[in-house]
Amino acid sequence: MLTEKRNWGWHILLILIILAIMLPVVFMISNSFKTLQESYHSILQLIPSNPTLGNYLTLNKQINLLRMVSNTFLMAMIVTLGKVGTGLLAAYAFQNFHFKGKQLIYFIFVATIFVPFTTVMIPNYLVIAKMNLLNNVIGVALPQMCDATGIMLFIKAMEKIPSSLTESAKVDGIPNRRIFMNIIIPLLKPSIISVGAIFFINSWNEYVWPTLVLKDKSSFTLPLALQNYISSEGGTNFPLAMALAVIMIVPPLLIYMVFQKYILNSISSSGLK
Amino acid sequence: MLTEKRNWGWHILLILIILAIMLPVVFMISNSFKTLQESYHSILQLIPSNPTLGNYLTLNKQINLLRMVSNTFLMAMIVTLGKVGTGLLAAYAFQNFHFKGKQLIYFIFVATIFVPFTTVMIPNYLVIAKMNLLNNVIGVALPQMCDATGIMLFIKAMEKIPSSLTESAKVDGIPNRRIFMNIIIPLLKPSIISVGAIFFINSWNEYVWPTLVLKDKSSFTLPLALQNYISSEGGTNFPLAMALAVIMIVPPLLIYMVFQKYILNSISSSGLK
Amino acid sequence: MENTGFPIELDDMSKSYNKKTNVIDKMDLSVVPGEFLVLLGPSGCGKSTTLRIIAGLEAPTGGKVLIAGQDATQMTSIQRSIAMVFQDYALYPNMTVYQNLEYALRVHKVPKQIREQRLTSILASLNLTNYKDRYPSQLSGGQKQRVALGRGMAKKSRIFLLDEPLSNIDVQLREKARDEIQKLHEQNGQTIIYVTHDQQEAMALGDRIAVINDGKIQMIDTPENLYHNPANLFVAQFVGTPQINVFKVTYFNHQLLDESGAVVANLAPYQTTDLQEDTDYLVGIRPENVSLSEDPTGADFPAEVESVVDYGRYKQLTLKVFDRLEIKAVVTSWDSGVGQTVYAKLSRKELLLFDAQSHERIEANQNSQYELE
Amino acid sequence: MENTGFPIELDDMSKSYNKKTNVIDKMDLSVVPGEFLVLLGPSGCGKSTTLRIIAGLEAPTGGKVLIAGQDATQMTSIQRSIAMVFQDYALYPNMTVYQNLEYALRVHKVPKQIREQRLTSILASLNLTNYKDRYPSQLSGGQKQRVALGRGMAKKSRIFLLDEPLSNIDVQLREKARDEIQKLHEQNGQTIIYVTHDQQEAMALGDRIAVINDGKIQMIDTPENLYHNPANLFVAQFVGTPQINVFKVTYFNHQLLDESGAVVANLAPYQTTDLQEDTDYLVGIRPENVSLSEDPTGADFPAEVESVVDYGRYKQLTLKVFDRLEIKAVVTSWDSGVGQTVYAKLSRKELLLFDAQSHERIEANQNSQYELE
Repeated sequence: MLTEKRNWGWHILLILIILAIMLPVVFMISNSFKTLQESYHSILQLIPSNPTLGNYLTLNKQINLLRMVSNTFLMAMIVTLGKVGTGLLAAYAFQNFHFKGKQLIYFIFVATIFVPFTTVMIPNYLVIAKMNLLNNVIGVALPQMCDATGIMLFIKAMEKIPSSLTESAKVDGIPNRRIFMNIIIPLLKPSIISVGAIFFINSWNEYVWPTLVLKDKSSFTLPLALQNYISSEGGTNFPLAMALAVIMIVPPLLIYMVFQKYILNSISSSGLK
Repeated sequence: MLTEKRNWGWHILLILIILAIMLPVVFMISNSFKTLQESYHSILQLIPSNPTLGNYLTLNKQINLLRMVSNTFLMAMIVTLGKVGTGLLAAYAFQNFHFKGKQLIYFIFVATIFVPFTTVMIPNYLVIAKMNLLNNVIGVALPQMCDATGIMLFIKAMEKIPSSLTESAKVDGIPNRRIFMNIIIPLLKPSIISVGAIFFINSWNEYVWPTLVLKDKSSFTLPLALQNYISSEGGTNFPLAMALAVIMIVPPLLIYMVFQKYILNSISSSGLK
Repeated sequence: MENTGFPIELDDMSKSYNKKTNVIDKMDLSVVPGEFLVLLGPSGCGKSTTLRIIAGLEAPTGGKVLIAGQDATQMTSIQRSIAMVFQDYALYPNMTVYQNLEYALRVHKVPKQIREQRLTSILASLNLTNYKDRYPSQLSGGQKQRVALGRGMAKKSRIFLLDEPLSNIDVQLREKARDEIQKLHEQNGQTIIYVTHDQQEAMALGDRIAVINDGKIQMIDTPENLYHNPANLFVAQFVGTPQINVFKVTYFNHQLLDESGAVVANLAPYQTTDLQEDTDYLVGIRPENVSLSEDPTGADFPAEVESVVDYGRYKQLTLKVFDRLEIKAVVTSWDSGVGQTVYAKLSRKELLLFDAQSHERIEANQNSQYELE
Repeated sequence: MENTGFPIELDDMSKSYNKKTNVIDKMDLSVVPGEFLVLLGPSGCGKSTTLRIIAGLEAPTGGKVLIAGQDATQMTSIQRSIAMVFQDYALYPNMTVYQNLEYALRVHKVPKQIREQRLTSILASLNLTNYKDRYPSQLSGGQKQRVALGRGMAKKSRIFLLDEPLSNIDVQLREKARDEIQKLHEQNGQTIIYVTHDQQEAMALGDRIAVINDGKIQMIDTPENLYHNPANLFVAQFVGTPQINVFKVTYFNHQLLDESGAVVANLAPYQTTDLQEDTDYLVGIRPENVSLSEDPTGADFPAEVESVVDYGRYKQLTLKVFDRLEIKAVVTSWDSGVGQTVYAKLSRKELLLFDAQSHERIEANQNSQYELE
C-alpha cells in the first residue's frame, strides 16, 4: 500500500472530534447516577463514586413517565407518518408529471426550508386555536406534517432509481398508482426508514412548539418535562434532569439499533470498510 | 406521450401540500403589515385592509435590531464554519484511512445523531459556565460546532467523487493534505455551500440553547427576541411579533437566493424539468 | 412464421429539446410489418430517441408517428402493442424472475392459468426455468438479458423494441444472444426495431439497417449494400472494421493523384466521364481490397510495412504510402517482416469515390462507369 | 528506442478480501524490462486487482511484488516510478488539461521551465495543444483518453499501467488510439502492463498476453501462440471471434465419433498414440478452419446451412450437423443459399483436442502427433 507517511495529524483530529461529540452524552449518563450532593461537588467526574438509582425512582414518583413517553411517541409517530406520506407522494408527483411553473414551485418549495419554524409558529398557533386543538397532541403534530425537507430527500432518493424502471412499466401500460405502490415504495424502503427515523427524532426532540400548544401537564411531552426540571424555580436538580434525559434518549437509540442496517446504508451506500 | 389518463388526483394532492407549506408564511407577512386592531378582528385575512409599516417602526424603537441581527449572524457563522470544517476533515479521514474499530466508531457516530440536543444541553451548559462563556455568543456557538450530521453528509458527498481521482493522485505521490485541499474541497463546493446553508439556518433558528446561555439583553439573538414578544406579559402583540419574524427570515432567504444554483443542484443533480 | 407485426411509419418526424437544435431532423421511415430493422449510429446520433418516441416515452415536436396506420399520439399503450427491452434491462429488483414476467399480465388481469401456461413455456424456451424464483441481483448479465427478453415476449405484442440489449453482456456471450433474438423473431414474426452502435451486431441481425447520424438517416438498406455501396463517406467509415482507408486525391488525365503528385490509381482502362478533370475527390478502399505483392508489375504504388498485427484468423498490416499516409491492409497470410517495401494494388471493383465537399458517394451511372471490369 | 523500463515480478502473490476465497491465487508473473504485457480476461477475473496491487493501491494478502528487484511494499510512489491510466481516465474536473498534466510535477517541485518544456512537447505529440485550456467536461471521450495518456507520460516513469483505457471511447476511434499507445511504447521503452477484456485489443497490442481466469494465469504467450496453440479450453474459447466450435467426441479405432455415433473426423492417416481408445475428448475447431464444399469427396461430414450473415469482408455461416449441433464457419465468399446441405472438412492442422474433464489441451508430442501433414 502507498502509505507514504503515517498520517498522525488526521488521526488526532478524528479522535478530538469523536471526544467532542461523545463526551456530553457520557457526562449525562454518569451524572444521572450521582446523588445531588456529588453532582454539585464533582459534576465533571466521569465515574460516580456512589452510583445510585435514586434519581430514576424520584422521577417515577414525581411525574407520570409512562403517559409522557406515550404522549411524545404518539406525537412523533403522527408527525413522522404524515411527513413521510406527503413527502413520498409529492416527490413522485414532482418527478413524474410535467406542469407549467414546475421549476418556480420547486424553487419556492426549497425556499420554505430556509424559513425558520419559529417564525411561522404564531400563524400556526392561530389556526390550531381556531380548530380547537390546543392542549392536544394532534394540535402539536398537525402543522409539522407538511415539510419540504421530506419532499427533497425523497426526490433525491427517487433519482437513484433508474428511470428505465418506470418507463418500462409505462410502456407496459401500468398505471401510476401501481408503479408508485409496487415499484417505487418497495425500492425506497431504506430511504423511507432512515428519513422516517430522522423525522421521528426531530419531532421527539421538539420543544418550542409544544410549549405553545400544550399548557396542561397531562398532555406534556418529554422535552417539556425536561425543560421544566431545568428551569424549575428553586434551582435546577441536575442529576434528576439527567435521569430524565437518559430516559428521553432511549427510544430514539432503540429505533436506530433496530433499523441500523437501513440507516447506515442510506448514508453510505458502499459501507465504510 | 403515454398519458393514459389525466392524473388529477396527483395534481390536487400536490396543490394541497403546497398550500399547507406556504400559507403560514403568507399569513406571517400579511399580518406584519396589519394594525394591532385589524389583526385581532381578522387575523386570517390575507390582504391587510390598511397596510402599515407601523409595526416595523415600533420594533426599531423598542429594540436594537442591528445589534441583534449581528449577534445572530455571528453565532450562526461560527457554528456553520465550525461544523463544515470539522465535518469535512472527519469525513475525509473516515473515507481514506483504515484503522481498527472504524466500523464501531462509525456506528457510534451515527448514534449521536439520535441523541436529542435538549438532553445534552445541561452537560454543555456546565462546560460553558466553567469556561466563563455565559452571556457570550461564542459560548452559544461552541457546543454546536461538532456534529455528526455534517460528517455523514460530507461522507455521502465524497462517495460521489470517483475513487480513481484520489487513487490517481496517490499513485503520483501527492500527499493527502494536497489531495484534500486541491481536489476534494473544490469538487465538494456545491455540497459545502448547501450543507453550510442548512447549518446556518438551523443555527439562526436555534432558540432553546441560547436561552440558557444568554441572559443579558445586549447579547440576545433574534429567536430570543421573537420568543420574548410572543410570551411577553400583558398579552402577545401579534403584528409586532410578525414584523420581527419577517426580519428574521430575510437573511436565510437571501442566502438561499445567492446560492440557489448550488443548493438546488445538490438536492436534484439532474434538475427538475 | 406467422406475420403478426404492425407497420410503423415516421412522417417528417422531428424532436428538439431546446427549441433550437433538432435531435431528430425531419425523419421519414417506414417499417414493414414483421421486419427486423436495425437503427445504427454513434452515441448521441438520435437513434435511442427515435426508439423512445415510437414507444411513446417521448413526444415528437414535429411530424407524425403512425402505428398500424393510426396516429400514435392518441393511442394507449395497449393499442400500440409494444414491448420494449431497455439497455439496462429495467428488471424490477424487488420481484423475482417469474414475478417480473408476470407483473404486467397480472395488472392487466390476464387469468392466472393463462399466465402460468404462457410464462412456463417462455421460461423454458429461454433456459430460465431454474432461475424463476431468483431476484435480478442474483443473476448474471446474460441471464438478466434473457429475463428482459422474456418479459417482452410475455406480452405477445405486435412490435418489439430493443435498445442496445447486448451492450451490457460479455463479448463471449453476445454471439449466442444474437442467435436467440434472431430465433425469437423467426418464431413470433413481430416487427422488431433494434438500436445499436455496434456495426457487427447490426450486420448480423438486420433485414435492413438504417444508419443514423446527426438526427438524420444517412442510408437505409441491407447489410450487404451498406458495406459495398455506401451512400456517403460517413456510412463507409462507420461500417466495416478495420475502418476503410480514405485519402484525398485529384482526378487528372484519367488518373487519381495523391497530394504529393504520385499516382494512386490509373483509371485509364475504365470509362470515367462522371469525374471532373482537375478536381479533388476522396477515395475509399477497404483494407481487404488492398492486395500486396513483392512484385511491382501491375501494382498501383509502393508501400512500406510499418507493423503487422496477428489476429489469428487474419493479419492486419499498417503501411506507409507516399512517405506520408498510413493505410491498413488485411491479409490472411503474411510471411514477410516489418520495414520491407511491398507493392499495393487497389481492387478497382471495390474502389469508392466521394465528393470532397459533400462527402456523398459518386456512384457510377449505367452509361459512364468509372469502373468496369 | 531506449529501454528504460523496470522489471516487475509477482512471486506467489495472492489477494483475498474475505479471508476465504482468493481473488488472485498464488500468481507468478515476471515482466521483462520494456515489455508490453497485456492482462486479458473476463470481468471479475482478477486482472484489474493485479494491476492495482502492482500500482500499490492495494496490498497483497500473500506472496511478494518486486519492482526493479526490490520488495514493493516498502517503496514510496517515487521509487516505484509508476504512471497509471484509469478506465474512467480520472482527470481532475477542476483543472484544465494543462493543469492536469502539470499537477503532479508542480507538487513535486519540478521547475516551471522544465515543466513547460516537457508538457508542450507532450501536448503537441498528442494533438492536444489547442485544448490545453479546456476543462475535462469540455472534451470528447477520445480527447479525455489522450489527456490521461499525456498525464501518464508527463511523469517520465519506468512503468506504465493502463486499466482498460479504451473501453470508454467509440469503436471507430479505438484503432487510432491503439496505434498511439503502441507508438508511445516504442518511443519511451517503458514497461507497460495493459489490462483489457477485449481479445482483439490484446492481440493488437501485446508483446505477450497473460490470459487470466478465476484469479489464475491460464496461459502467457505471444498472440500467435495463444490463438493457434491454446493451453486449455478456456483460452481457446476466450480468444478468437467468432468463438471456436467445440463438441464432445469419443476416440475409437482412429476415429473421432460424435455422441450420435457419426464420424466427426477420421484420424487414421495420422499417428494418434496420445489418445486413449474409447475415451471422451472435446474437439475444437475454429470457424475459418471448417471448409465447405458441395462435393462430398474427402469431406468429414454433411452439414445443413441454417443462416448466413454477411459482414462484408467475410460471411459467417451457422450449420446444423449430426441433426443436433450447431457450428459456425467463416468463408470469404458464399453463393449458395440457406437450407442447403453441404459437406464440411475440418483442417487437421488446426484441430485442437482437450481432455474432457480437466479441459487441458492434449498437445501432440514430438514422437506421436495426432496430426502430421
